[in-house]
Amino acid sequence: MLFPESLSWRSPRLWLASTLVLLLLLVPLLSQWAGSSFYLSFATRIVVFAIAVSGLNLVLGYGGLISMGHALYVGLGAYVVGISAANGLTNGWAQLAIALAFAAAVALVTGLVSLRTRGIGFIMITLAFNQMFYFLAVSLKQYGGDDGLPLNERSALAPLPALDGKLALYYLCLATLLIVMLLVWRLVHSRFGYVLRGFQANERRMLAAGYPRVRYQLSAFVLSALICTVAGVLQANLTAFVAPSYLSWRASGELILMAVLGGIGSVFGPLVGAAVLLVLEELLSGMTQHWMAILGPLILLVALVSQRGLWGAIRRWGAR
Amino acid sequence: MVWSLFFSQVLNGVQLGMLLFLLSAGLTLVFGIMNFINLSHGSFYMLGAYFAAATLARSGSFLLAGLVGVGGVMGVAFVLERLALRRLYAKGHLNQVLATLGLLMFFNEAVRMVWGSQPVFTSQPAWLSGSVPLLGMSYPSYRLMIIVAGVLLALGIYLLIHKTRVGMLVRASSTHPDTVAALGINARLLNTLLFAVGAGLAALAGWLVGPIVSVQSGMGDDVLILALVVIVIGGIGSIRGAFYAALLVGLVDTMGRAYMPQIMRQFLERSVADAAGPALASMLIYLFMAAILAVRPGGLFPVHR
Amino acid sequence: MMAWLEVAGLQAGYGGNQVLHGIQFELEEGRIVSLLGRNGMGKTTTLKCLMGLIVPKAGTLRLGQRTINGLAAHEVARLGVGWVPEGRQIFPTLTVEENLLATAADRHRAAQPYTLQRVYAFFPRLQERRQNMGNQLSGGEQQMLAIGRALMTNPRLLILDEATEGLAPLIRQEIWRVLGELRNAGMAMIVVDKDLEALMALADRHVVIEKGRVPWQGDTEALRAQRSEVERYLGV
Amino acid sequence: QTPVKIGFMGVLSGPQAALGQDMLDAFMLVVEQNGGKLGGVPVEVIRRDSQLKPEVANQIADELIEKEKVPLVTGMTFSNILMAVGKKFTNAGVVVVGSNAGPAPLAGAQCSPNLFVVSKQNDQFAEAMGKYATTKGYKRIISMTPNYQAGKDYIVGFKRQYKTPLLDEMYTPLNQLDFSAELARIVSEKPDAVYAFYPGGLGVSFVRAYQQAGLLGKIPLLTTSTTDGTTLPALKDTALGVLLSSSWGPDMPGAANQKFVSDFEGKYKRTPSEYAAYSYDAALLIDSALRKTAGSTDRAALTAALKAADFKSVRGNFKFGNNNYPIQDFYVYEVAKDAKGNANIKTVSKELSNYQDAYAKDCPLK
Amino acid sequence: MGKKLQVRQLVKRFGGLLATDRLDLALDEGETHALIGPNGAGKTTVMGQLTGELMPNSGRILLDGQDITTWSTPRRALAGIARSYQITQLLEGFTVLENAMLMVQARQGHSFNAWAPVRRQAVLVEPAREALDQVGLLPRADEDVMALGHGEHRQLELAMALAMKPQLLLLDEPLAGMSQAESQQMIALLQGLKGRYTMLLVEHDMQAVFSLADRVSVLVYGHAIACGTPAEIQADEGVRQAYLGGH
Ligand SMILES: Nc1ncnc2c1ncn2[C@@H]1O[C@H](COP(=O)(O)OP(=O)(O)OP(=O)(O)O)[C@@H](O)[C@H]1O
Ligand SMILES: Nc1ncnc2c1ncn2[C@@H]1O[C@H](COP(=O)(O)OP(=O)(O)OP(=O)(O)O)[C@@H](O)[C@H]1O
Ligand SMILES: [Mg+2]
Ligand SMILES: [Mg+2]
Repeated sequence: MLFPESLSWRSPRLWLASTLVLLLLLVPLLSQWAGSSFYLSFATRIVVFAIAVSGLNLVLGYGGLISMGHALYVGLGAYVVGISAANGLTNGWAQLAIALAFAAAVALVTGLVSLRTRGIGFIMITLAFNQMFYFLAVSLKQYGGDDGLPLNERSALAPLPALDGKLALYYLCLATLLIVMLLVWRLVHSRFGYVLRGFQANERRMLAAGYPRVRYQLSAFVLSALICTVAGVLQANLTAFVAPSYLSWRASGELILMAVLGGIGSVFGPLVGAAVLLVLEELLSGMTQHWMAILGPLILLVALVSQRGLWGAIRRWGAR
Repeated sequence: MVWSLFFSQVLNGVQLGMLLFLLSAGLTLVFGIMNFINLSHGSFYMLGAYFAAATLARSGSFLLAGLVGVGGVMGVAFVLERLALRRLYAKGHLNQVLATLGLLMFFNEAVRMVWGSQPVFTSQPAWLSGSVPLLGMSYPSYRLMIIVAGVLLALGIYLLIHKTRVGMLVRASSTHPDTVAALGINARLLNTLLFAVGAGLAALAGWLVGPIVSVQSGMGDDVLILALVVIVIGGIGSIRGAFYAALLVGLVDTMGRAYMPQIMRQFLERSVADAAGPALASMLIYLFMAAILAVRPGGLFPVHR
Repeated sequence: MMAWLEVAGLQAGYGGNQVLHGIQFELEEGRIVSLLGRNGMGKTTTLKCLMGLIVPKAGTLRLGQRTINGLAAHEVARLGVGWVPEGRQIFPTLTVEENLLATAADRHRAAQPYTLQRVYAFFPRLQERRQNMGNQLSGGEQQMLAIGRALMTNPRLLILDEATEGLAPLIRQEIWRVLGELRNAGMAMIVVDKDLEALMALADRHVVIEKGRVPWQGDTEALRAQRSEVERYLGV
Repeated sequence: QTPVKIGFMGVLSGPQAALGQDMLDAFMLVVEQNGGKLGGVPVEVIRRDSQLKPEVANQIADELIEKEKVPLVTGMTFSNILMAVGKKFTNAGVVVVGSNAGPAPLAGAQCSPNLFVVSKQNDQFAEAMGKYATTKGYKRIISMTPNYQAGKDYIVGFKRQYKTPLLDEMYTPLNQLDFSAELARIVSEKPDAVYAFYPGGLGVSFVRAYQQAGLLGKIPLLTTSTTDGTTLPALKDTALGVLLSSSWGPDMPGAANQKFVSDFEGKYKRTPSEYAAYSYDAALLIDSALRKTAGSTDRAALTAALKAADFKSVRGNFKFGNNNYPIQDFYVYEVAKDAKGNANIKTVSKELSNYQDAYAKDCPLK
Repeated sequence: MGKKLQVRQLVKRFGGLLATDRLDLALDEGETHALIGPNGAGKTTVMGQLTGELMPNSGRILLDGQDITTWSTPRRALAGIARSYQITQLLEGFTVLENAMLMVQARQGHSFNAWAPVRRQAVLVEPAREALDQVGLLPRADEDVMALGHGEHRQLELAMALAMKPQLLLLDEPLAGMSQAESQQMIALLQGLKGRYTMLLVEHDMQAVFSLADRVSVLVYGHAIACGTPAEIQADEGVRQAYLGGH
């Protein structure tokens, strides 16, 4: 049983998962105790990435659709915030609405075209759309072009407290992440989720069973794009800055890296992946300038020994 | 006058196409035929260029540089495949992406540790540094050599894959490695060798292209994307497809860059055209790919599996 | 005298799940043995062990003078073992002709080696479709191709795992006839099939496999005599 | 005495790492020569790799401000990085001593008393080259730059001193492998000169393509930040004859510069680039300031001491303008063989003296 | 009694090969119709056209008198056409039960209880278990589908088609790969299904064909050369020569 719907109490994954969530809830305290708000912003960054990766995981892990274009939606969310702030619109709800509407439209169109292809074709066509928007962002000269666009004011999400406060921003991101994880969890164990995974397993059989492929996969694609867009909106508020590099292909690759490292097709995998990669990057780059020479082989090792990323390894260890 | 410019642009497009083919040939083999996503292809290209540059600096011989570059990289690939990568064939594409991404990071950094962050020196050999007269223009001989090398390589690989036993076996073991083994063929060794050959082709490209680009850490990353674009347009696993796709992309890209700004200035105000033209030129090959895939999801020459 | 092929005390499984609990049988050179049993009893698993596709947990596998436990599949094949796998396993990206040629070999200098012509003579249908890709063949055509492909390796021992699955009656008769010819030419075989009549006509020995064990084995005489007992194992 | 923490943020990985590495090496040269001290007080240099990603730089800025609590940062290599974090630092009261990028907004209306740029304002190299082209009387010039902000800025700068309309402006995609399409057009247009800006690895490919097309020596190639200390080792003789503008060259007179060049070459076995020179100057500047404040990092005292610029710049003539960007001289150089027979840059002419950037007047600072 | 399925002048070409040649076929409601013929005669190709996986070059297909020639595969499935595959098509990574459940679910539409966890939905689990029970796979319901042997895969293949509660059941060699014991069970099972479903059966096991089928059509090179009761077909000299051989 690869997708048990209820966790047994003896499962180490359950304990790990609850510890992880508890830890996240306590980050502000820990950060204060360590005497630096840096850890808080760092944790915020992890959480924001985890949201984006959760979104990607929906199509990647459950749908089997390797999208190399999800940074596009993160960037889109961020740019909507940046551009609207530059034009004096700082109402966060309005920004969110615009971002979601815009992202839904883009995802619908690009998804429809992309879903005509399979496998590597899909990877590349999503990459292509990603690149088009990247070059579009680079050519937005009035919004900083290649140099990026600093955010003069963060989004105002009344009645929530101002996001300039690190604590408020952190808990907003964390709440979003938890909601997203819950959503994904419910979704993959629902009928919709089963169908999505069914298409990954054997498309021909699913068609013959009566499931229209594009309808299901496109819904998942759009939904996952929207989750990434939300992550983008938060990202812009976190860094108070948007730049084309948010939607470069490397950013998309990084999302995939996090997803696979953490373990695709699991609700907690994205969080684990984002946290492990960012923490490793932080630790190693503080230790030596040649940190990539250490991180690279570590990643290789994970790929070699694990079947479904780090979280998957824990799962198997727990199943024994 | 106008026509000779046009013709030289066509030649430039062909040259870029052959350059792209050199870069993607190895990838088509490993990715298209072995069905192994190798993101460290760009690293082998980079290593080939570095090995060749280092040999050139010591010995001054361009050919020896190529020998060491290609041979050295094949050795590295051979060992890597034996020690690690072969375990990934059965693990699916995502694990392959993860592993080879890790390798890519490692090689980029390792190269920097050994040779430093600055680009390193390479040059074309003296006997290829002149120009040859060609239909009333003069064309750099080195670039002409690249065109010739690309065509020869295409022919060679095509024959290898489609006309030899080895090629059949390689294709067969990409789908049913166990059955191939049970019929008496050492499929593992075959895969190892093929992987090494793929890496060697990347190194060959690194050696040949080194003197016209900048040999530095990370030089393979963008090249990898270009190579992927080419083989996807051509149809994964099709050598013929990769060849035509490389030519097409080379021509589309070159012609776009050569004529798009002027054409756009006919319609648009100059400042707008100057802003939009290059942005569109950057997007052009991606637009091209998206358009082709939208119409022909399997690429130009789809290979049935 | 030692038998040519010996399987003794064979134990094997998949992951933690043991499937074989001690299989044993022997085969003389040029003779034919059939493996009988219901679905999922371990026939294919036995053959995969023999072929080196699965590493057995325990037991002896010997072919001629060589112990073949732990040999890789291609090494076993090179000793002269031909393989017609369950489910055909045709190479989809090769044409019919390439499927036949890719692994063709004559490692033991057969007196009358199999060539394209001879295989096409057995299966004219394959000749008609020779330029088609493997995955464009009908199920039965694929089965013919799998047999032809194994013959092209000119084996001394041919392993046929449900080689008549999905074949039309006429062709099936043809296959049994061909196998009879091969036997007369001195080829040893291990055959898995559900057609008991045909097997009795072809094979010298019969081995019943049930839940990974061998509750009964004997020659065709014995099988005739004890048919009802054997059929009980086969659940007929 | 607890050491003064200095944050060094530079691009230390990826294709542009050569620049960051030169800056870091030169900075550390000064620190090490002074026995781990600047201005007589021990310093701890916290080096961070911005990876040329603004969001990573942002993260590092958080870390330097909140965790490390540094009073001063330097480096910053590229404009987009400085733009992304400059404000963050200055708002948090951290003094910034930028040692390469000099973006226009921070020189003009958005200038800050806490932000110093030791190198130059981005447009100025181009202005020097524009001046040179005017002096030479070229009439037909084609420009070639990558299609991004800096590329466009360098054209604007060039035009500030070169008033003849350009024959054509060509913008190439950033990740371009091959320049033959553009060069073919240049061949057919036969301009008086070509003006180009291709930093880092792009410069290597571009100069090679220009040379291989047989244009070098036929049509003068005027460049900025294209053939410099980071690319010359890769280009060597291929680049002979290329013209470039800068405010520093290894052959500049003055004891300070000679000491810098020989020390750098001695320690790192390579010729320093202008990036190294600016970073070296930044270290000397910080050294002078900390000496003045006797190790205090009180912001008012520190910024006043920095603004005084009381140090011997390797560039000789150096002072800060009202916007905390330098006022200095600009030269045109040519790539030529030096005494040891290596390709190196050689001063051709001084084009602009005591030159201040065009944005200083928008800066409210005095 | 109405015609469940009608095929009129169906033609399908693969390049130069005429795989289906002006085929006419009619199945009565509740009829079990066998389609036999030599290997490569085009039986599987016909099935593919009935489910919509292959598009015919010309001709029509009618289900309950309604023209479905241009319908998509899912749409046909929802209209009641279910198929078992000659080369097994299973959902890897799922359990045996889940394989069957997904087949049940399609027919119920996704609006129904869209959010609730699937495994707790008796409306899905019960029919799936029932289908598994019919083929005798119930004891292995919770195993990963890849842990089953070849013969069991073939059984599951049928269970999945049954789980779709179809009106027209297309069975492509359901007995292939089954041992004698399983074959007999399967034949008994199909006997039990007779009359409840309209079935098109492709099979090379003549014993099964003649005991199950109401009528038999013989396909040779894509064209139906004979159609009749089992007895008529057995007696037909042309069929003997082309297909049956000396039985
Ligand atoms: N790849 C596998 N992984 C796990 N278990 C397997 C695998 N293949 C087979 N099994 C199990 O091993 C048992 C024996 O399988 P095997 O294929 O040897 O049977 P068989 O006698 O050949 O039957 P059949 O007539 O169905 O081919 C089966 O019960 C099956 O569940
Ligand atoms: N995609 C395809 N391209 C080309 N030819 C094909 C394709 N699919 C099937 N064929 C050919 O069409 C013919 C009919 O195939 P089909 O699978 O329908 O036969 P069948 O009657 O089911 O045979 P069997 O009893 O062996 O399963 C075969 O000769 C086959 O080679
Ligand atoms: Mg079997
Ligand atoms: Mg068939």
